This record gives sequence, C-alpha cells and structure tokens, in this order.
Amino acid sequence: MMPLLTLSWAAPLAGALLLLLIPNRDGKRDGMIRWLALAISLVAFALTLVLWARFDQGSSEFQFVERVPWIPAFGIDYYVGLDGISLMLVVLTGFLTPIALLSSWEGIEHKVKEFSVFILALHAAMIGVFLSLDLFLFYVFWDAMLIPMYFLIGIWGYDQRIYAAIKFMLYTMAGSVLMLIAILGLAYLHSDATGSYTFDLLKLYTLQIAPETQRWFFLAFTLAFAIKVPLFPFHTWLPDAHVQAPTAGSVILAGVLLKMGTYGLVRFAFPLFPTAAAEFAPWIAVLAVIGIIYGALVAMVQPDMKKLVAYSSVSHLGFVVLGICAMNVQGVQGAIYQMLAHGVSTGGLFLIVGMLSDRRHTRLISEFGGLKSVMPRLTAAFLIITLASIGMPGLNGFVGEFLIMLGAFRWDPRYVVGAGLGVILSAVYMLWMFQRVYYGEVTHDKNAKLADLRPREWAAAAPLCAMAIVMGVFPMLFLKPMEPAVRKVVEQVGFSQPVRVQNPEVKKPEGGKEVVLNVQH
Amino acid sequence: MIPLHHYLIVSAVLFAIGTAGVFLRRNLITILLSVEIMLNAVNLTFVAFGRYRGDVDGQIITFFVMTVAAAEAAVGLALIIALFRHRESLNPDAFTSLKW
Amino acid sequence: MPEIVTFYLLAGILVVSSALVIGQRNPMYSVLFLIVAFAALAGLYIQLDAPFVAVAQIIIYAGAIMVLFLFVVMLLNAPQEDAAEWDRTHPLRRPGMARVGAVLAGVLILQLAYALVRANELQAPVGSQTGPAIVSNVRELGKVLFDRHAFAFEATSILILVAMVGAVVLARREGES
Amino acid sequence: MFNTDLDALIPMLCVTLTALATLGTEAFRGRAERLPMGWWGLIGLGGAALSAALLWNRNVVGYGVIVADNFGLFVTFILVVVGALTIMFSSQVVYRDGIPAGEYYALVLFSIVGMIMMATATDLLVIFIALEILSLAVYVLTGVRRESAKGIEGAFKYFLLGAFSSAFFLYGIAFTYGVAGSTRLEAVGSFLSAQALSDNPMILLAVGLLLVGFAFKISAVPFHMWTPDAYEGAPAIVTGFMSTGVKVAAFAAFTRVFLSAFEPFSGDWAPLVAWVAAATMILGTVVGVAQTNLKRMLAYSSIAHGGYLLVGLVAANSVGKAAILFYLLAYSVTNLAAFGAIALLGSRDRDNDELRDYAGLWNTRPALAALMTVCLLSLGGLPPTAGFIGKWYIFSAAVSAGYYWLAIVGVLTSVVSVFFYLRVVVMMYMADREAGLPGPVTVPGLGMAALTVAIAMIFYLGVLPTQVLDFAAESIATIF
Amino acid sequence: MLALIPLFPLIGFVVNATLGRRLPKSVSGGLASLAMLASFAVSVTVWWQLVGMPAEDRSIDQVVYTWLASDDLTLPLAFRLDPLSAVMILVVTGISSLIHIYSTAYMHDEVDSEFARYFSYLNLFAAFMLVLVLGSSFPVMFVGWEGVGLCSYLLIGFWFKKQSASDAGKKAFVVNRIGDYAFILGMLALFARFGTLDFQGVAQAVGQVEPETSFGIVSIATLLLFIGATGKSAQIPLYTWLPDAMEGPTPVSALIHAATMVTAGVYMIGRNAVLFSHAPETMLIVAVIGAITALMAATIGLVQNDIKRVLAYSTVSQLGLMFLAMGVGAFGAGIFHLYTHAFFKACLFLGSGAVIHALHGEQDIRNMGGLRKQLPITFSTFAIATIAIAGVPGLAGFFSKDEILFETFAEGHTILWFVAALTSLLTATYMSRLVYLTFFGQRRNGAPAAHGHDHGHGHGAHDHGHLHDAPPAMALALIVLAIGSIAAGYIGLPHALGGHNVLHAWLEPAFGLHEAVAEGEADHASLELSLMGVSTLIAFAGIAIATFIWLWRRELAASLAQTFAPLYRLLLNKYYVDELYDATIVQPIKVVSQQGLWRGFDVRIIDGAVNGTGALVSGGSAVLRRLQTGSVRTYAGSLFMGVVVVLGYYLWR
Repeated sequence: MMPLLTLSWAAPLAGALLLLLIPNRDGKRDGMIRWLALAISLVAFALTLVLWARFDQGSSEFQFVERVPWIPAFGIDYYVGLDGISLMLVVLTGFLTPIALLSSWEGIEHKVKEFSVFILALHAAMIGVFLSLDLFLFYVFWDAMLIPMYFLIGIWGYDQRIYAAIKFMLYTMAGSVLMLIAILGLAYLHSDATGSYTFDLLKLYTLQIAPETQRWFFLAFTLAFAIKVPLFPFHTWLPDAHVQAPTAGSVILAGVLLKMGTYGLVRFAFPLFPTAAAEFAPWIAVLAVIGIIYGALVAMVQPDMKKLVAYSSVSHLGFVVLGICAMNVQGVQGAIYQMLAHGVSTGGLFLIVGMLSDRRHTRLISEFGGLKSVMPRLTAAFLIITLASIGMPGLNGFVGEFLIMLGAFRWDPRYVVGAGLGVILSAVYMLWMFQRVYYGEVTHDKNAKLADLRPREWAAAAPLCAMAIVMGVFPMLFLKPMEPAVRKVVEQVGFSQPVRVQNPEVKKPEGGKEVVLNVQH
Repeated sequence: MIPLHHYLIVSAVLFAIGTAGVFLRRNLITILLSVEIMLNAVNLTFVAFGRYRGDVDGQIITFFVMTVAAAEAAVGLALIIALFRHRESLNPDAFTSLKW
Repeated sequence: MPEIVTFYLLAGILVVSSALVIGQRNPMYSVLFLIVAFAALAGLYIQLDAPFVAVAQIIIYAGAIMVLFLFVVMLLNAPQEDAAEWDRTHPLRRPGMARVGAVLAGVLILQLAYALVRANELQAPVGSQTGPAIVSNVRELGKVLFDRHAFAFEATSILILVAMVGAVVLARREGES
Repeated sequence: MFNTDLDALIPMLCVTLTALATLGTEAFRGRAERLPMGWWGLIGLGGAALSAALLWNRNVVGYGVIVADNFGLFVTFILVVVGALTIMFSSQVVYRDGIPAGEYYALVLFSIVGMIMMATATDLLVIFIALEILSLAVYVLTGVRRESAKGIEGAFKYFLLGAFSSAFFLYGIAFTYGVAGSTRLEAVGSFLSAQALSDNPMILLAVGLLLVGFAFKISAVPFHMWTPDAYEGAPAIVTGFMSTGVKVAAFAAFTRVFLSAFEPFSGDWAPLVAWVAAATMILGTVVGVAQTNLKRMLAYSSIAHGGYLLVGLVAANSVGKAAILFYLLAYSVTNLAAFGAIALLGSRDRDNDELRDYAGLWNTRPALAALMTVCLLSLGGLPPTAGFIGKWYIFSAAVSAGYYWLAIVGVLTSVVSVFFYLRVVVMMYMADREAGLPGPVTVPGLGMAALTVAIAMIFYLGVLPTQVLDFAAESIATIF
Repeated sequence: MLALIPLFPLIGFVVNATLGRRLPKSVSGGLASLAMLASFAVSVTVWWQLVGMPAEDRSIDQVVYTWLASDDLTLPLAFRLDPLSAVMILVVTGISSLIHIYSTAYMHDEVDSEFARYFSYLNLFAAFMLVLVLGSSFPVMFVGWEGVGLCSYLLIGFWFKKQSASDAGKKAFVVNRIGDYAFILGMLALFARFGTLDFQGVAQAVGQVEPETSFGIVSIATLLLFIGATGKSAQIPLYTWLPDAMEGPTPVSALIHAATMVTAGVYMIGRNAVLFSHAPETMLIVAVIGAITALMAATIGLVQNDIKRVLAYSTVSQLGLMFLAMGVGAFGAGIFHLYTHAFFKACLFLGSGAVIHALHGEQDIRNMGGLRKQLPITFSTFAIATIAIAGVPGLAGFFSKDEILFETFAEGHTILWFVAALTSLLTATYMSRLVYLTFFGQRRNGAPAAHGHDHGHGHGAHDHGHLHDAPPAMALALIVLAIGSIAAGYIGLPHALGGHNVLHAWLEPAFGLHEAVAEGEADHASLELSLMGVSTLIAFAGIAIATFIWLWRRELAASLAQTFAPLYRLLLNKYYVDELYDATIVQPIKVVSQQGLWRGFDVRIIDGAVNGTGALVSGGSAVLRRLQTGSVRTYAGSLFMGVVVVLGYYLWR
C-alpha cells in the first residue's frame, strides 16, 4: 500500500523544494517554472482524486491511515487519516491550487519561482491540516501554513500588503496559541487519567473531561477556529488580508484557509468537548447569525470589490458555523457542503475580480461599469459564480444553505429566521455589485478596450463555473461520501438530535396558542 | 564572646553601604570601590560563619573572594581606562549613548 | 568585656570609614579611607580567630588591590567628580534618584537585620561549637584548601589568566595590534 | 582512564589547553601574520564533545565539585555547539574588524571553560568562580573593539552591574554556607530537605540572593537592564556568543541549584519566579516591539526567551527540566545563527545592524535572507523549526505543572514577539533599500557554511526532535 | 417523458448560450422556438396520456435521480404530472411557443449575439418554469421558482446599458428573494412538522390532522409560503417590482410577467390545496391580501400613462383576484382565471408590444391615439383581449372572473365580493381607457417626451403615415391568443349556464379536496345567475364610464384630475409605496450599513479593538523602553529594587 496521504502533502512540498533548486536569479526561467509548478499542482490534485476514487464511501472510519511514532515520549505520532469530511476538503484544496497558479500567470511578474514555491508549500500545509489525526501534528501544519500565506500577501500583495500580512499572521496566531495551550492541557489530562501522554485525536475523543475544564478548552479551541473562520466579531483580519493578497492568495485564502476554521470546529472543538459545545453552541450560533446579517450588510456598502467579496465570506461562513452548531446530520452536512461551495464560488469571485484588477489596477466598483458589453465571456463566468454565491438552486450554494437551514431549523427555528435574511441580502449586495460593474454604459475610457477572457484565464475560470453547476445539480456526489463521517461526528457530540417525524398521524392536532415551531421540544 | 549576629549585622551594614555607594557617587572609581566594600562585607560574613561553624571553609572562601575581587578590579580598572580614553570623564552619566 | 569594646571599636571604624569612602568626591581619599576600613576589618578577622585571613587582607587587599586603584586614580588624574551636568531631562536620571538608592539601601539593612535577628540560633556566641584551635590552624587551612577546594584553587588560575589577558586587551593603547 | 577525578574534567581541559595554545600561538606570531587560530578552538571543542560523549552515562565526579552527569554533559554539548558556531562565524569577522585574534579566541575558549565549569559544578563556590571566569571573559569580549565607544560603554555597564550582582550572589552563598555549613549542593540539599523553609529567614535570604545572582545572568526582569546595552555595544558575534553561552551556563547552574538543592522548597520560591518569568516575557517582547536596531531588538528578544526558560524552571518537574535543556539548545542555535548572520552583514566601518540596513536584502543576498528568516521564525516559535518544539515543550511543562496562566502569558507574548521578528522579514522581503545606504557586503563562505549548518540544525530539531528530546529527558535523571 | 418537457428548452438554452453568438438570428431564434414547440408537443402528448387515465388516478410520476439526500431528508428530482400541472404545462409551453415566435420578429433589430442571448434566457426561463410546474416536491418547485426569478432578472435587465432596466431587474430579484426567504422558512417548517417535502406526502400527512382552528404551525408554514407567493406573484406587500419589470422587452412582460411566472404563487397554493385548507386563518389572509391588492392595483392602473405599466397593474390586480379565489377556497376558480388570464393578458402585452414596435419604442399613451386604422390586427386583437379582461359575457375573462366572484359570495365573504366587484368595474374602466387612448381619437405628439426607449436603436421619429402593423410572426401570436381569449373560457362553462365546468371536474382530483363544491353549486344556481347578471352590468358599466370619459368627453379626464388632485397624485404615484419602502427600508439599511455598521462599528470598534491592541502594545513599548535610560545608575537601581522586592517577598510572604 502506497502511503497515499503522505504523498498527497509531501508531493507538493517536494515539488516546491525542487523548484527552489532551479537557479532563476534573472527571471529567465520564469516560464518554465510556471509550467512546472502547474504540473506539480496538477499531480497533487490527481493524488487527491486518487484518494477519492479509492475511498470507501460507506465507511465512517478513517481510511488510508498512516501512523508512525514521531515523539514517542509524548505520545506524538505522525498520524494521518482521511474520512469523508476531510476527503472533500482535501479534494477542494487540490482543485483550487492549480487554479490559483493559473490565476497568477500574468499578475505575478517578479520572483515567480518563490511565488510558486510558497503556493506549493501552502498547499502541502493545508492538506496536512486536513489529514492530521494527531493534535500536535495538526497544530504544526496549522501554524506552518501561516508562513507561506504571510509571504504571499506581504510580497505580492497590493499597497497595504504589509499591514495586512502582519495582521493576518498575528491575529490568527493569537487565536491559535491559546488552542495550543488547550491541546497541551488535553494531553496532560490524558496522562492524568491513563498515565501516558497522547495527542491522538481518537483517544482524546474518549477522554472524560470535567465540564468546567471542557468549557475553557472548548473556548480556546473555538477562539482559534472562530478567528480563522472568521466568525463575527473576529473577522477584521479578513477584509484586509483578502483585499491586499494577490489573486492566488485570495483564492486560496477564501477557498481553503477559512474552511480550516470550520473544519476545526467539526473535527476538534465539538467532538472533543461535547458538554461545553452543547452549552456554547447557542451563543456561537447567535454570533454566526449576526455574522451572516452583518457581513452581508457591510458587504453591501463596500466600494472595493475584493472587500465586498471578503465581507460576503463572513456572511457565508456564518451559515457554515450555524450548521455546525445545529449538530445534526443535515446541519453538519450542509455546513461541509457549504464549505466546498463557498470555496468554489468565492474562489471564483476572487479569481475574476483579480482578472479585472490585473487589467485595470483598481478594484473600486466605481471605476468600472458596462463591462458586459466589453467582456461578455468574463461577465457570463462572473454571473454564474455570482449566482452560485447567492445560493441559486441548481448551483452549488443552495444545497449547503438549504441543508444548513434545515438542520438549524430543527434545532431552533429562531436562528433560521435570522440567518435566512442572509439569503435576501446576499442577492442585494452581489447583484448590486454586478449591476454596477457590468451593466450600464461603459463610463471609463480605460474600460472600453479591455480584453475578454484569455484562453489561460478560461482554463482557470471554466473549472470553477463547471464545478458550481455540477455541485448544484449532482450534490450527492459530494454528500454521499461524507455522510457516514458526519453521522459519526453528530452521534459523538450528540446534543441535538432532531426528533424524526415518521408517523405524522400520531401527532395530535395543534392546539392552544403555541407558536413554537420546534418539534423536538 | 560576641554573638554571631553582631558580626552579621555589621557586615550587613557594610554591604548596604556598598550598595548605597553605587548610587550616591558619580565617579566610576568610587563605584568600583563600593563593590569592593560589598565583597568585603561578604567576606566578613564568611569568616564569621566559619568561626561559628568551627570549620575553615569560611576562611578559604574568603581567599577565593579576594582573588575574584582582584581579578574584577583589574578588568574593571582596565575598562575605566578605556572609557576614559573615549570621553575624558569618569561620570557614569556621561556614558549613555546606548539606551532605550 | 575588652573583646566587646574592641569589637565595637573596630566595627565603628569599619562602618564609619566605609561610609566616608562613599562620602568623598575625591577618589583618592576614598581609596585611602577604604584602606583604613580594611585594616579595621583585618582586626575583626583576628578577633574571629582568622589571623591568616587578616594578614592576607592587609597584604592583598589593602596592599596590592588598593595600590592598583591608587595607580589608576593617579593615571587618570581626575581628582574631582565630573561636574558637568549630563542629560538629566529623563525622570529616572534626576539627582533625586540617588536618594532613592540610599533609601533602598536602608530598606536592605532593615530586611537583613530583620532576617538575622529572627534567626534565633544565631544568637549563640561565635565559637560556641568548636574551639579556636582548629579554626586558627593554618596547617588545617592549607590541608582543606588543597583537598576539598583543590579544584576551585586551580580554577582560580584560569580566572586570573582571563583577568590578565582581559586587562591587556582592554587597556592596551590603540593601534598596537 | 587514568584518574576518575580528572575524567570529569577532560572536556574542560581540552578547551583550556587549546585556549592556552591559542595564546601561545598569538605570542609567537609575526606582527602581520594571519594565522587561522580558530582551528585551535575547534579542535578543543571537538575534544570536549568527544570526551563528553565518552563520559555519557558514567556520572563521574571530579574533586567532589565537578560532576560529569548527563545533565552537565548535555549542557556541555550545547556549549560546544555554541562555541563551534561562534568560532566559525568569527573566523572572518575577527580580521575584518581588526580584533586581536589570539586574545579573542582565547577569551572565547576561556569563557567556554567557565561555562562548562558552571554547568557541571556542584559546589556553590566553584559555581561562583566559574561565573566569574566566564563573566570576566565576556566583559572583555564585549569591549574587545576598543575603538568603539559603544563597545566599551556596553562592556563597562555589563561589568559594573555584573560585579554588583555577583556581590549579591556571593552574599547568598554566604548565607547558604552559614545555614547549611557547606557550599556543596549535595550537603545543602540534604540539609534543606530536613527543614521547613519558613522557619529560617536566613534560608530565605539565601534563596533570594542566589535567585538575584542567577536572574541577573539570565537577564530576568528587573535584573535585565544591562542586556540591551551590552548586546548592542558588543560586536554582533560576541553578542550571539554571550546571549547564548552565558544563558546556557547560567540556566544550567540555576536549574542545578534550584531544582536540586533548593527543590524541597520549590513551592516557596516558585511563585515569585513565576511572576519574574511573566514580567520577563512581557517586558522583553513588548519593548522589543519599538526597537529599530536589530541587535537591540534581539537583545530584548533574548530577554523574553529567558522568560520562557524560567517557565520551565517554575514548572519544576521533569518535563520542565528536560524542556529547559531542549529549549536552551534550540534557542542557542537559533539565536547564534541570527547574530551570526548580522555579524556577516557588517563591515569594518559600519555594523549594518539597523533595521533599514536589511531593506531589500532578499534581492541582493537571497540565501542569507532566507536563512535569516528561518532563524527569526524559529525565534518566534513557528513550526517546523526548533523554536516551535522548544516552546511547545516549555509550555507543556507549564501546563503539566498547572501553570496555565503562565503558559498563556507565554504564548501571547510569543505572538507579540512574532510581530517584531516579522518586521525584519518585512524589511528583507517587502521593502526597498533606501538610497544612500552602502551596498551589500560580500559574505564569506565559511560564515555561510556555519549559517547553513545552524539552519540545518534548526530544521532537524524542529522536524525530528525525538532523539534530542530523548537525550534531554535522559539527562535530567541525575542532576547532581 | 416528463423530463423531456423542461429538457428541450434547456438544450435550447445551452446551445444558444454557448454557440449563440456565432449563429445567425434565424438559427438561434428558430432553434429556441423549435425547442419550445417540441416541449409543447410533448406536453400535449402527456396530457393526452393523462386524459386516457381514470379520473381518480390521473398522475404520471417520474423520478430522474436523487438530487439531495441527507439523513431523513430525501429529495429526488421528481416530476409529477397531474391534472393541475397538465393545465399549467399546456399554458406554459403553449404561450411560450407563441411568444418565442412573436419574439423572433420583435427582437429582430438586436445584433446576433444579443438576439441569441435573449432566446437563451427565454428558453432557460421556460425550462425553469416547467420544472416549477412539474416538480413533485417543494424543493424541486423551488428550483424552478428561483430559476424563473433569475430569468426574470436577466430578461428585465436585458437592455443592461439602461440604468432603469438593470435597476428594475435587480429590484425584481431582490423583492422576490424576500418572498423566497419566507418560502424557504415555510418549507423548513413543513419538513420539521411532517418530515417530508413531497406535495403528496405533505397532503397526506396534513390530511391526517384536523384543520387548525388557531394559528398553529400549519398556519405559520402556509403563511410563509404565501409570503413567498406574494413575492413571485406580485401581491401586497411585495408587488412593487412588477410594474418596474416592464423595463424588459415586451414579449418578456407578456410571458413572464403576465402569463406564467407571476402566476406561480397561485399555482403553488393550488398545488397545496389540502395544506392550505387546513389553515383557515392563512386562507383568510390570502383572500384579504388578494382582494386588497386587486383593488389597489386597479386604482393605480386607472391613471397610469405608460401602456405597459397599465397592463402591469392590471396583472397585479388580476393576480389579486386569483389569490382571492384561492383564499376563499375556490381553487378551481383561481386556476381557471389563471388560465384565461394567461391568454388575454399575453395578448394584451403582445399587442402593446406591437404598438411599441410600430412606434419605435414609444410607450406613453399620451403620445398615442388613433392607431386603430394604422394597426388593424393589433387593434382588433387588443380590443378582444380587453373585452375579455373587462368581463364581457361570452369571453374567457367573464367565466373565470365570474366564478371567483360567485364563489367569494357563496362562501359568505360579502365584503371581499364587493371589493372584487369594484375591482372588476375598475378593470373594465382602465382597460377601456387604455384602448381609447391608444387606438381611438387622433395621434398626439405634444405630450412629454417618450417615457422610455424600449428599443435600443429607436429612431424616435414619429412618422404618422406609414406605421407598420405587426409582422407575420407577431400577428400569428396575437391572433392565436385573441382566439384563446374568446374561447378559453368555455372549458369552464358553469353549471348555471348549462355547462359542465370541464376544467373544474378535471382539476378536482388534483386538489385532493373532497368537499363537494359541485353539489353546492346546484343549490346556488339561481344565486350564481343573478351574480352573473351583476357582473355583466359591472363590466358594461366600466366600459361605459371609460367610453364617456375618454372617448366622448376627453376634457373631463383632465378636469377630474384637477378636482381630485390629491387623489390623482396619490394614484399616479402608486400610493407612494415605492417611496415609502425606500424611505423606511432601503435607505435606512444603506445608511446604517454604510455609516453605522461599516464605518462606525466595523472600522472603529471591531477593527479599532484589534488595531488598538496593537497600538497598546507598541505604546507600552514606547513607554517601557524609556525605562532604559542609558545611565548605569538607573540600571543598578532597577537591579537593587529587584533585590529588595525579592527579599521582601520571601521575608514577608
């Protein structure tokens, strides 16, 4: 058996090191490096597809498990495995990296080698985060990922890049270091209970933790993830990072990095501390709902396209968190689906905004207008992605949102009443931007001669559009592999099982003044 | 017989005088002398303790301390000479180019 | 009784001349007062049945080290403290800070005295446990020095070597390398 | 070997002999002759490492005061690494800056002797003498560039405060001796374990004063004030040497004294040390934020690192001790590499150690910038570097001892510290070089080699720390 | 088989969307029309199949694949043909086909790529509309529901360079989204309550329980669904988008904003007749909203000057009537009116399109007049449709509208009946006014500048002499629809007039209600007849009023407007509802978001806290570094202070 999981993160890393060895001081080999990096990323993507192909969709167990002792004194292992949840995110990562590389073909003009190296290193770290079953290993990848992202923003970003890069790095670190303490605390509790340290996630799942301790540890974990998500009110690094990052950075940031936060909630925070999770879930859900509405409202009034999309991410990720808080199969499945969908659609939005910004060197909405008549193909692609992003049924956004709302509704309908407003508002801000950028007459002379999608840009945008449609029309492709794993997580946390309505006839007719929709109460 | 803590208190006073000297004087050499006073105060403590304990370790340590004091004095005075060469002054406040 | 008188006399000289050391603006006088203090200290050593230490104190300390100091004082020919007012704008560099140091020294005395007075077993007179014979025996001293403290003794040689090399490196004139 | 007493001293002897050989060579060299005197040191250090390896697990005792236990030997290894890297970095710098080579190397080696002595001594008196040996050597090294006013100023500040603090330390020894009747740690320990601390205020004085002495050497707040000035004034490579070597030796002795002899009272002294650790971490990182001189910034950073090490000491358990050892190694390699890089970038008339001197370094010297970046990330505690594992180990010690709050202070300050490490990275990678600054210097090959070796070690310790961690854990089994 | 119905237009969409810009107009337009015709053909076939089945199990189901499944939720992409959806697909495919054909002529002035884009949207719309109609469960319906909304958005904003068009498109979408929000909540509530979202499943489940007597979960769910319907079908309070939607090409208005999409809400209620009838409270709300909307829109329609806007308000008004019917439980009547309305309103819109086409984009009726002779086909078909909508006996509108009025009255909602009757009067009046102002009298040019330029290329020249009547493709559609406007009503010929109300019988099983409406009808035959008389009177009265004012005494209109100036302004400005929404919802949200949330809260407070932490640290740094004075005596002081503190701590712990 090939160590497929190790390969899937080590291959891009090895590729990055390979690129590093190519001498390219004068930039003469830029072209070759671009192609080579793309090839490496495609290989990495292919590896993730191999994983998918070999994945046993009926099983909720971790598969392709590899386990090598790493620091035995502390029970730290190199322990990786894949279940349906991580599989999907790994594939998403694999899918977006080549697109990110394609998106920077023209936008990145200097230090191409280093850029490609950082992208590939980032890729490796992201994959690692999703594969880790050892908390220590997880944390290593989690933190290691910051470094390439920091450089990507700081070196190849826009005017305020340094501020944004540092803010990104410090803010995320500040959150995650507390998680490190909690991880250490967990290991210590385990050694207290059993006499040996371990960072093995599956063993720690079974650890009985006192509610008070759970509370603190849960908060530490959740803070780290909430910042990454980002959950309102921990979101302010996001607009800066997104706006200042180069296109590829934004695509990956929005497409994958944010998902790590929500993935962390599903994989770590909730199952490790079920009691605390049950206690805090309503509050987190409140933040999520506030985030949905707040993100949408603030997105609406942004003058900068990238910022708009960034705030829209706050809104969309709010849905994801809400679904996770609901902690029933539909909610969590929806949440994970929404992660994938958001990765594709927001990745796409950043991609296309990046194309505009490459052409015009501005991202202000007011600088554009009437682009539809100049660049119809780009407009069409953008429209598809826009619609996907606002949750048009038949495109990817709807499935996740619907399942999330369904799951949350069965948990507590009040959240959905708030969250649903996001459905309205997303249409408002996206379409308003779409109108201002693409509709109307061409108002700026500079816009009159912009080139439409070039073939290479097609190659980047088309897969995203196609994916948006495929995910909307055939969601079972993605839902099915993750269901057993999701069910397992939900059972593990198990604080919010909706009552199944099997026999409606046993229900008595509604009487009295009850307006409570919540059937399980 | 004089109780031990008489000696110890004398040495404590001596030690404190030494520390105060470091603050009160604005002359590097006097400050160095203050440090010597402190070391001597410690010596007195050692000898007193040694006498109280009835072993010679206290006295022997005193010799080592003297050696150390001599070595420190040598290096310290060399440094003072070097400093003086740079800025014709022995005031410690004159040497504040490294700060913040 | 006479030993008590002697003790207080020596201690008085010691403390007062030490205080005068730091009470002088002219380093030359400071050095001289220190020599006086060391002499008084040597007297206390004798009273503590440590004649060898007392001798070493006079010879090494008052003799060698203090001479070195005097030498430097004269070499640098800076009899007065530097009167120039260096930058004192910073609050922590105001002259008053010296007083804070003095206060702290007072606090230190109080702390030490408090601790020493509270340490009851020390109320016992010095030498109550063993007679002076062992303590003042130079032979015994030598034995212990070269037995128990042999390594420290050897290590001291390195210390002196370092000090020597260091002093040479630092005090050598410019452009001599 | 021929004499078990001497066996324990062999590592020290090796270094001492080569130090003497260096001095001898210096004495007999021609005026303009340039001799590769660094090799003497490398030979001596190699010998020390070899003999230390042979002594591993043997626990030989020399003259009752020097013990070649695994703890001491591990520290010896660290010191050998520190010394070797220092000499490798120095080889070009010494000539470039016109430093008297023979004396310089001899002093470096003597101070290493002092350090090893301090780490392996089990007698407070020997610890004091060792402390003085290494201190005097380092004072002189700080001011080794006599023509530099800052160097001499830094050296003098260091010296004066050092002498001041060693008086306190000595006073502490005096009280220990007075109470326990011996300066041998073993005797002190066995005496103290029969006591209750609060009974005897003299022990309290002893603990407090010894603490002050050690705290000064590891530049813990509020005994840290000399550090930035001395570190800034000294030549970069000396700063690297003393910020690591001195700290290693002082921590080894600190650990030995406080976690063996005074361990029975750790419940009494630890809370204060915890506060000191917190203050050290906070002040070191916070003040580091505002610095514009790289050496000074790293000086504050090394203050903060002292704070992290103190956390391990506070934890006062086996994890903590091992963590200190590992952290010392990780920190030494990293910090020395960083200062080495700074040293390599200097020139005779300019230190090139202001932040703006690093602007655009990526474009002119990409490899150096990359290696420097790794050092900084390791100092900041980011995976996959040695610094991360070190911090992780330290904080797990704190957590396992129940000092959650200290661990939290630690991690948060390390986030702040990342800010100023990143400022350097920002300069190197994201800023353009100011007009009017001198162009980049040529970097000697041996220096780059040393840097590469250090970086390799940083990654080794960061990715595959198992072996070293195991050694560290093994080393603390016997601490006397 | 069923899947083919939406599939054909979908294929048309794909082809036109991808290759359209390279195809000549004839090919792309032809392809689109052909796709629709094929879809129509299939519809007829399956309908015939359905007819062949026994009345009680007339339904064809097709599961295409499992679209979505999670836990106990399973959502197959399933289509169901039953009598109700059969009627709808026939209407949709039929009228769609006509409008496609009409459009090939109407849009002929567009460049190739735009032409193809238009048809691709139109095809896509048809596909989604058919999904909406055929979907066997709420979510599948919702796919179509949102899809048609999207196409509506795209088509309203088809002339995207025009600000008003893109605004209108956006408004339509957003307002619809508000409805969709409620619709989703409604679905969720149903699923939470019944564990299924299949129409039949819900009906069966809800059939097990007694109708709610108070406002329980079923009422809430249905009310939410109804709010969804108000969005799609332009009812109070979400109707404001429909008049603006007239910015789109006229065939689009005819198809989407008159005949098909806007009736989706009515259809949805009909689809869930059982469910809704278990929520009497909701039903009452539906009826009241419908009635109020009907009246309100009719009053506005009375004074509007844009030919399409008049029709738009008329549509709103007619939809209100349909909801009234649904609300009083007359599902059959509502669907019947939906069906007849599709014909005459499509005909009216296409007629107006022909007028606009002929006048090169002129839409203001004050600039029209006397077109009767120049555009004979247009005029005659338009007039027929007008008579039909006015409720003149014998034409389609009469039967369906009368049934609604009758059922309302029969159910005892006298006030609602009165409102509906008044609406009918007004309908007859404003429709006649439209005809008179457009086609009678003299051509007027002096009125204010043209309201909007429907055609991107409009010459703007008002050449009196040679206006071209509808070209063949347009004429064909007009004539067919006019015939429909006359004949369509006869399938619902009431029993009172000796008919069998075939439609009613046909639809009966689809609603799944077992109340014997037919039995009641026999008893009320006389009542029905008398009400019919009243309706007839109302229709003629309305026409008469209009004839009096706008044909014979035209100056009266102006003087009336003068006399009732406030009322007139109120109506002309559509009760200021848009302004009200803007002032109370849109602007506050914008301002609060911009100034409050973003610049105030986000930048100042949240980001301020983050940056503030940074500033705090660097500020602390700047302060603390000052402690490092450079003077060695300060340093010694610090050290000494430390000593004193340490000793003090240990001595006096």
